[in-house]
Formats: sequence, structure tokens, C-alpha cells
Amino acid sequence: MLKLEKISKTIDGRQIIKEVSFEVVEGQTLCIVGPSGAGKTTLLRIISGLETFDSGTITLNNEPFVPKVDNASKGVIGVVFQDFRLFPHLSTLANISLAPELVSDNDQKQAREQAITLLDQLDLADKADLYPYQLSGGQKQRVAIARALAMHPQILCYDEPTSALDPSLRDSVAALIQQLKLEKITQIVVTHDLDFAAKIADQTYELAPQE
Amino acid sequence: MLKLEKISKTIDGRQIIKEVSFEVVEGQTLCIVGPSGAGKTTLLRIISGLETFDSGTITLNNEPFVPKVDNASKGVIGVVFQDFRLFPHLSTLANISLAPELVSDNDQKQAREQAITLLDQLDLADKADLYPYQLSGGQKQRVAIARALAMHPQILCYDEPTSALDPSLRDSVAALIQQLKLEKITQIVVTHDLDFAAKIADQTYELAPQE
Amino acid sequence: IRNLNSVNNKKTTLIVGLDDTFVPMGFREKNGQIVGFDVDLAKATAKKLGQKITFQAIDWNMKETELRNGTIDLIWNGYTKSPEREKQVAFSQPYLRNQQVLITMKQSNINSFADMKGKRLGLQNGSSGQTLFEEKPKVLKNLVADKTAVLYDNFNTAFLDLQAGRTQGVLGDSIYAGYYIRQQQDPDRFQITTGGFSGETFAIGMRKQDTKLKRRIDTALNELREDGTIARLSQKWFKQDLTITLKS
Amino acid sequence: MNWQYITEILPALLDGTKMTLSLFLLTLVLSIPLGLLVSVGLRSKYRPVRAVLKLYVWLMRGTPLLLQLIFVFYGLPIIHIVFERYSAALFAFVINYGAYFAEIFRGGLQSVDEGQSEAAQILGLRPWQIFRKIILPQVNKKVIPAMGNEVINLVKDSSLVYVIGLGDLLRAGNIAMARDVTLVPLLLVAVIYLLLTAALTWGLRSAERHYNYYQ
Amino acid sequence: MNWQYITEILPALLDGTKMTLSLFLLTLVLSIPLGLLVSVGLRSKYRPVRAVLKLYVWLMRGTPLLLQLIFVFYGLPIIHIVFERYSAALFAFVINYGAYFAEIFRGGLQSVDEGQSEAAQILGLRPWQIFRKIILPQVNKKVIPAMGNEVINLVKDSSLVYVIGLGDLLRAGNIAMARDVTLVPLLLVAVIYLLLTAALTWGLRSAERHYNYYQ
Ligand SMILES: Nc1ncnc2c1ncn2[C@@H]1O[C@H](COP(=O)(O)OP(=O)(O)OP(=O)(O)O)[C@@H](O)[C@H]1O
Ligand SMILES: Nc1ncnc2c1ncn2[C@@H]1O[C@H](COP(=O)(O)OP(=O)(O)OP(=O)(O)O)[C@@H](O)[C@H]1O
Ligand SMILES: [Mg+2]
Ligand SMILES: [Mg+2]
Repeated sequence: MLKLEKISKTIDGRQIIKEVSFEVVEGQTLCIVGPSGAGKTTLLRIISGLETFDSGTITLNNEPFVPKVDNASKGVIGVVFQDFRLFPHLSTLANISLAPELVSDNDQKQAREQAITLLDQLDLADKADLYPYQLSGGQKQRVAIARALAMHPQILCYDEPTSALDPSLRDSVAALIQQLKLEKITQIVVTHDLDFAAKIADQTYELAPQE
Repeated sequence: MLKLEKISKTIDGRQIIKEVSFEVVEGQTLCIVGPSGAGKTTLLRIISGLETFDSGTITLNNEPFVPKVDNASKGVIGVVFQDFRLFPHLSTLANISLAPELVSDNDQKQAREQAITLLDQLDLADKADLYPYQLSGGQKQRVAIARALAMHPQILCYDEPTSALDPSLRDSVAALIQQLKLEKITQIVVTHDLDFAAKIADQTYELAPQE
Repeated sequence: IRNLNSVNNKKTTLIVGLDDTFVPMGFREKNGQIVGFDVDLAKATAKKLGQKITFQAIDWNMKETELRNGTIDLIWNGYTKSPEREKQVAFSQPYLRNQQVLITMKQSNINSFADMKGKRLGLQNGSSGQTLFEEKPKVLKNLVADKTAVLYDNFNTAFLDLQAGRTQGVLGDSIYAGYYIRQQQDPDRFQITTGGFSGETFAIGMRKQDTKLKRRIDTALNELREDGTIARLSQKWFKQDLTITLKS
Repeated sequence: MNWQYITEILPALLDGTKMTLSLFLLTLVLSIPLGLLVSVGLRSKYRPVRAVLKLYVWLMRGTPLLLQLIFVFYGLPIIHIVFERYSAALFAFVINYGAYFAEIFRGGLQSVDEGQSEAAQILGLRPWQIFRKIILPQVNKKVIPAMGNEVINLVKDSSLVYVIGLGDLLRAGNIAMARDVTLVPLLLVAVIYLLLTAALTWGLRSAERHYNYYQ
Repeated sequence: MNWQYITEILPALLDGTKMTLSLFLLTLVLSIPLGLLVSVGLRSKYRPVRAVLKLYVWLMRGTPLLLQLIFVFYGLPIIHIVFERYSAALFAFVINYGAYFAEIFRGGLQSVDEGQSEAAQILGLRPWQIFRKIILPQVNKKVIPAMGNEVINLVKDSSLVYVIGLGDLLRAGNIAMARDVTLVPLLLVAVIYLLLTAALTWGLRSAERHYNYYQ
């Protein structure tokens, strides 16, 4: 479905990514592993159009695909950021329901109900009205996951989605990913946790560091 | 050495921590585990004096100990924060060498040399001149660890020190902790990673969530 | 702090306060020198007094306060004598005639104060014209639009507004009106109408307690009038003799 | 200082206050949106847009508002643009303060983490929605103290209208001071300004407190 | 407009510019530290300290600088505090601008993440070191645009000294305008102000660019 061919990227004269090629099959889950600093986050930024790349091609369903942030508005790609990037001025609930309300044609009630369901699934039911600064690390991470899920994108990218989660929550997230797989959502998961990867991956790509 | 007795803490009317008691033996490593939101970060904040507590007592070497941030200046406690809190305007090297230079009586050269050694140990030798915004998640976390280590505190607290690290770096950090143990440094490590805990812990405390 | 009593005898330099934008009475030349009718007269007076004199630029609104605080000793810059002001300061004998006149554009066909009915009038804030305008409402105030005048910080802007057509008349000193119109490229466009208000006089303002100084200055002014100095200066600066002849 | 004198001159001062307030409020309402617009333009991708707006900000901040008033009111008639007095004042104030506000908003926009806008883009929000729902609330929190300075300047700057013959609070005080040769009217003027600023300061602190709900 | 006239009046204008610049520079050098000090005090734990400083800021921002100049120079002699003209101007400007700068710095301090100071405390840095090495550099980056506004205001506000009889650039222009009955001197004044502000704007942008090394 999404195919990268010989993608390279240099920042400030440093080669960050060199000729990376792989393909994700529709509805499958690809895990990207690799040492810290290998360029995993950068790769996700390229796929989601937040970063340009220097050479190589990307195709989506065999058609040339120029990752641009506008694609997102068409519901193509969602991202769970490594550093969460919650909106500090919005409550947990509003962080999740904002985009469905504004972008999808959900009405406010629908959007809120969906958000509450997601919070429930991630064991955050009682945190709906707190603001990000009142959440613990793992709680923030789960809100970030819920926020991305709420938009039902075709391709969902996760950057270390379980780094702040305890084993039982990690299993919840794994279950969630399996469930989305049943809904035919294509998922790309960056993770350090090899057990976790083993549990969810249809395919694993190892990114080697440069230098 | 450091003993907590029936420590409780309420924030905004929510009971976050309830009657927590444990003791850390000098030179040993205590792992604190527990689900997300159990209050682990809050507990570290209390020990390091960043947060007050409502009831209970803390003793250090059998003397009443009122955690106050001033203690830090006497080199008692160091903290590796869950969200890193690097100084954005300082280079990686300066983040690490700043405090030794200003607080300990190290001269500039000594402080820098020590920082470089630490960077080396954490596989960051080539990142010395980058600024935090140029680092990957795992690189930031390692700088945060190095920054706390550089002050050689008596008690060193880590909040999820390996959340962003790949397995091989996790082993490096475990090795580092073992090495500090030889130097008789008392260590308190909050972690979700049970394998990691098993590797380093002399003692494990399980924090149960409230509600 | 200056010893204010010493201004009465010859020891201390006298400080004359003036608005250095007030042409042609006292203003700064392009080279920065302060010149003008009053400046010439003050210098001549100082010579007669045998006392040194300096000029200090001030904000005209603050003149009486400057005098009271002793940061200046004399207000000497086309300072119109009025009963109001006499409550605050001591005046020397008057040395020059002046009159409040109405300046209009020729094309607007205003030939008397009465023609200002329903028209807009401009005034300088704090000028003696403003005082007369308020005190004698029958002459102008009750005639003009809204029964109020537009107040300007200086005559210059008042004249600019007149030419822009947003006012139809400016009430001001005949002396300044004459100077202003002489400076225009096309002086014939303007018209000066007199007769609305009776004449007034310029005098020098001093602190009331400086009685000795007042006596010496009055004597000096008498001598300067009698030897023709004032008349000569008047011709030099106004192209006419505006000297006051004492009706003793 | 005596009470009778104060009650005598107070009506004139309050009359001047009306002009001060009307100019203040209208300028605020018009120049804040202008400033916001310009601040966004100053961060535009298009170089010419940035250049033009930089020039505008420079001209407006670079010359005294007093001179701008003089040029608008006395200078423009030379090229046959004749403003009515009050409109001239309002026009000059709005374009002047628009530039100051633009700089403040630009600073605010700059200090909102780029990651916020990236996250919103990925969620599919349109640029306008990102601006309105994500960026602006965070900018507002940051700019209040600096905006406070300019808003309070504006109350007092309105006294510059004297130069085009409009009478405001300070003008009313000056007239009374020059006429009665006493500093009392100015003291009263100061008190009225203090009351106005107290109200503004209170409003600004409330706004700050409002945004304290998050960190 | 003709060149000969311009060269004739230029020396007087440049002379006025000297006064403008000297007051500007001295005020800046003295009021920025004052403002920084006050901003720290405004966040003090001690209520009375905060109350006094709030009052100070309110009084200074709450009344026009023009009135403050008048009170310092004409009012204080009533209670036997006599300032020399230039010192009076400098004193009034420093305490006035100190208050404005204080508000800007307060905003800047507020928007530096509390976690920064916590991290530095734990590392054992003393309060002064935390302020100097951690907080201030981050504040500086944030406040430059707002400071720019006030700094540029200061250049132009220096023209208010006319009220205590000091001659600055604008005054020099006014004199020439009244004498020669033309708006040309004011145009020249505007040009000189523009040049001064261009230099300042350039300096401010360099400062901004300097702090761009991190995000
Ligand atoms: N703006 C930048 N300037 C210079 N180098 C950068 C910049 N951004 C990223 N890098 C470098 O690019 C490399 C890859 O970064 P990236 O964040 O993609 O790593 P990662 O694989 O996600 O690592 P981690 O697992 O630690 O998050 C790192 O070495 C980092 O220092
Ligand atoms: N300022 C606050 N206001 C309200 N609740 C707070 C505040 N700070 C923390 N909490 C709550 O306290 C609880 C414990 O937080 P803490 O950060 O200590 O958890 P933690 O054990 O470190 O979790 P994690 O493993 O996810 O980091 C959480 O439920 C959090 O929502
Ligand atoms: Mg990463
Ligand atoms: Mg935590």
C-alpha cells in the first residue's frame, strides 16, 4: 500500500537517513525498530509530510505520493508523537474530540461520545476534565494515542507509543492495535520494546543508524 | 538510610499517595514499580523536595529529614526527570557541565572533561555541541541521565530512565547503575520495565494506585 | 538652588523664559541663535540695567510655574497683560501694542466679525485671544458654529487648517498674523479683519516680590522708548511702529 | 487644593475624558484585529508580503504618532485628501497601534511550540482552525502583559489629538492649568488617568487569571 | 522642498538629535536593570513587596509621562526637591520606563516552564545562578519583540522633554516649522526618527536572530 524507495535525508549536513526502502501492506502492522538516533522519528515525519526528503520516491497504492500535511485532512495519515504534543489549553476530552468535531462531520455530541469511549478503553475515564499538565507521563501518552485514533486515519503511525506505560497498559495498547487491524487500518509502529513488537507486528523493519 | 513513613499527599482534593512507607539502604538500589498514574513521579518529587506532603515523616540516617530543594545544593539528591527538562539554550555538553562548574568547585576544564567522559559512556560523544531540539528522544534521555550523574549526589532518583532507549542502551544504563552502586551511591529507580528492574534492583517497592 | 532675592540687585544673571517657537517675538534662528523683537529689547534693557541676561526656552503652558519656581526670572515673549494674569505675576509697564484680529481666506468673503456666523473658528490654546473669546461671547463665541472654537497647540497648525478649509477663520495676534502672511508665497490670499476686540498690550512678567527689579526695568523701558530704541526695533521686526505712547 | 475649585473644573475634565475613552475604545477594537492580521503576514512564506509589512511596521513605529497625526490631518490635504478631524485621529491611531500590536503578536506566535501546529496539521485541521483553536489561545496567554503596556499607552496617547484641535482629558487639564496657573487640574487629570488605568489593569489581570487554568 | 533649505536647518535638527539620543541611551541603561529587578519582585513570595511594586507599576503606567515630568520638575520644588532640568527628565524617564519593562519581564518570567527552575534547583544551583544562567537567557528570547516596542517608544517619547524646557529633535523641528512656516522640517524630523528606528530595528532583529540558535 505505502511504499518507500531509497529515501534519503540530510539535516545540517548530517546524513540522517540513507536509502531506506520498505513497503507496508494494507491492513497490516509494520514495526520499525532500531537504535536510538537511527532516524525512526525522522522517518515518520517524512511519511506524514512534516519533513521533506532529499531523494527517493514514495508511492501510495502504486500512485506517486507526495506526503503533504494536507493529506491528513483527507484522513490519510495519523501520528502519535513521541513527545505527545497534547494541546495544553484543552482538557483531555477536548484534546481528543476537537479534530473529529472540526474536521470530520461529527457533531459535538458524537465526537464527545467517541472520545469518552476511547478514554474508557485506555483506562482514563476519570481524567476527562483534567488538563495535560495535571496528567502523569503514561496518562499523557494514552491521551495522545486516543487523539490520533479518534480521527480513524487510513494509516496510523505511532512513535514509541508504550514508552511511558506499565506492562498491563502495554497489553491494552497491543490489543487496541490488533483491534484496529481488524478494521483494516494500516499501522506503522516505532518501538524499542521487542516483546511488544513481536506481539503486534506482521512485519518488522530494522533501521540501521548512519555513521 | 532514607526512610519514608506513612507519607500521604492530596492534590486538588484527589488522594494521590496514601500512607506510603519504605526504606532505602545506603548504597543499594530501590526500584519503584506500579501502574501509570499510581503516583511514582509525585513520590520522587516529594523525596527531592519539589513537592510538599500532607502527613507522615521522612528520616535520613535516622535524623528527621525535611526535603527541601536546598539539600540538593549540598549534593544530597539528584533527579533524572521523566520529561528530561534539558536546558534548551545550552548545548548538550553545557547541560551536563553547567552545575559541576557552578556548584561543585570544579574548574571549567575539569567539568568539561567529566561531561565528555559521561557522554562517551552513553554513546553520545558526537552530540556534545548539539542543542536539545536537535536530539532524538533517546538522546535527550541520556543527556538527562548524564546531567544528574555529573553532580555525584548521595541519592540518585531516576524517573523512567530507559523509556526512550533501545535494548542495548538499556543495558548500558543498567551497567552504569551497577557501577554507581560500587561507588556506594544510593539509587531510587522508577520504572515500568520489569526486566530492567530485575537486573538492577536490590529491593522493589510496588506502589498501588489510589481510587 | 538660586537665591531668588539676588535677582533684584545686579549680581545675578537674569533668566528670561521664552517659547523659542514664537516668531517674531523670540525664536531660534537656523544657526540656533535666539533672536526676535523681545530678545533684542531684552538685550538692550540688560545693557541699561548693567546686568547679565540669558534666555531659557520653556513650554509656554508652564511659564508662570517656571517663574514661581525660580527657574526663570522674567516672562518676556509677547506676554499679554491681563487682569487674570495680574493675580499671578507682576507686570512691567507695557511696551508694545497688539490686537486680536481675524484672519480669513479672501475667497471666503468674510469682511467683519459678524460674517463668521455659523462658521468654524480656530484659536491657539492658552493665547490671549482665547481668553477674549471666552470673556466676550457676544463678539464671536455666540456666532460661530457650535459656539466653540477649535483649539490648536500653535498658530501654525491653526493656519494650516484654515488653508485646508476645515476652518474659516483664525483669531490671533496681529503681530504674528502679519509675520505669517508675509512668509506666504501668495500673501494676497489672506485677509485680516480688525475691530472685534479692543487693543491689548505686551508687558514683561515678574515675580510679585521682585519689586526692586520691576522698578529698575520700568526705568530702563522708559529710557529705551525715549531714545527711540523700541520704535527702531518695531520697524525692524514688524515693519511698523507699535510703540506705546505713555498718556501720563 | 479646595473642593469648590475641583467641582468647578471637573465637568470640563470629564467632558475631555469622553473623547479619550471614545478614541481609546474604537482604536482598540479596530487595531487589534489589524495587528493580528499583520503579525500573521509577517510570518508569511512570501517574501514580498513580509517586506511590505515590515516596511509598514517600520514606518509606523519609526515616526512619532504626533507627526503621523500632523501628516494625516495637515499634510494629506495638500494632495487633496481631506479627513474630518475625528476620522483623521482614528485613522492615524489605528494604523499606528496596529503596528505595535503586530510586533507583540508576532513574538507570541513565535513562542508557541512548532509541534503544536504540526500536531494539529496531522489531525487535519485547516490553517484557519489551527490558528483559531490551537495557536491563538496559547498566544493570548503569552501576550497579555506586553499588550497591557500598549493598551495603557493608548489611553494616554489619545491626548496627542490636541495637535489636530481635538480636546481630550489632558487638553482640558492644560486649559485649566494655563488659565488658573495652578497644578491642581493636572493632579486631577492624573487621578482620572489613574482610575482609567486601574480599571484596565484590573481587566488585564482578570484576563491573565482566566488563562491560568492551564500551564 | 529644496536642498539648500534642508542643509540650512539640518545642523539644528542634529543638535536636537543629540539630546534625544543621550536621554534615550541613559534611560535604557538604567531602566532595564530597574525593570528586571521589579519584575522579580512582582513574583516575590512576600505579599507586601508585591503590593508596593504593583502600586509603583500602576502609578507609573497609570499617568502620562508628560504629567510625571511636570510633577518631578515643577511639582517637587514645592516640597523643596529641586532637580536640574536634565536630571529631572532622566529621573522621570527611568522610573517610568522601569515600570513598563517590569511588566514585560514579568510576562517573560511567567512563560518560562517551571520545570526549568526545578531542574536547576535539584542540581544545586543557587537562586541567583538559576536566574542568571537558566531563566534570563530564556526570558530574553521571549521578550525581544515586546521590548522592541517600548525601546522604540522611548526614542520618540524623549520628545516630551519640551515641557521642562529641554530642546530635542522634535522641538528643533517645531521651531523651524514655526519660523519658516512650512511642514518640511517635520518631514526631516520624521526621516531622522526613521533612521534611528531603522538602526534600532536592525539591532533588535540581530538580537532575535542571535537567540535563534535554539528552539
Ligand atoms: N534539527 C536537527 N539538527 C541536527 N540533527 C538532528 C536534527 N533533528 C534530528 N537530528 C539527528 O537526527 C538523528 C535521528 O533523529 P531521530 O529523532 O529520527 O532518531 P530516533 O530514531 O527517533 O531516535 P530515538 O529512538 O532516540 O527517538 C539523531 O542523531 C538526531 O541527533
Ligand atoms: N496538578 C495536578 N492536579 C491534579 N492531579 C494531578 C496533578 N498532578 C498529578 N496529578 C495526578 O496524580 C496522579 C499521579 O501522578 P504521577 O505523575 O505521580 O503518576 P506516575 O505514577 O508517575 O504515572 P506515570 O507512570 O504515568 O508517569 C495522576 O493520576 C495524576 O493525574
Ligand atoms: Mg525518536
Ligand atoms: Mg510518572
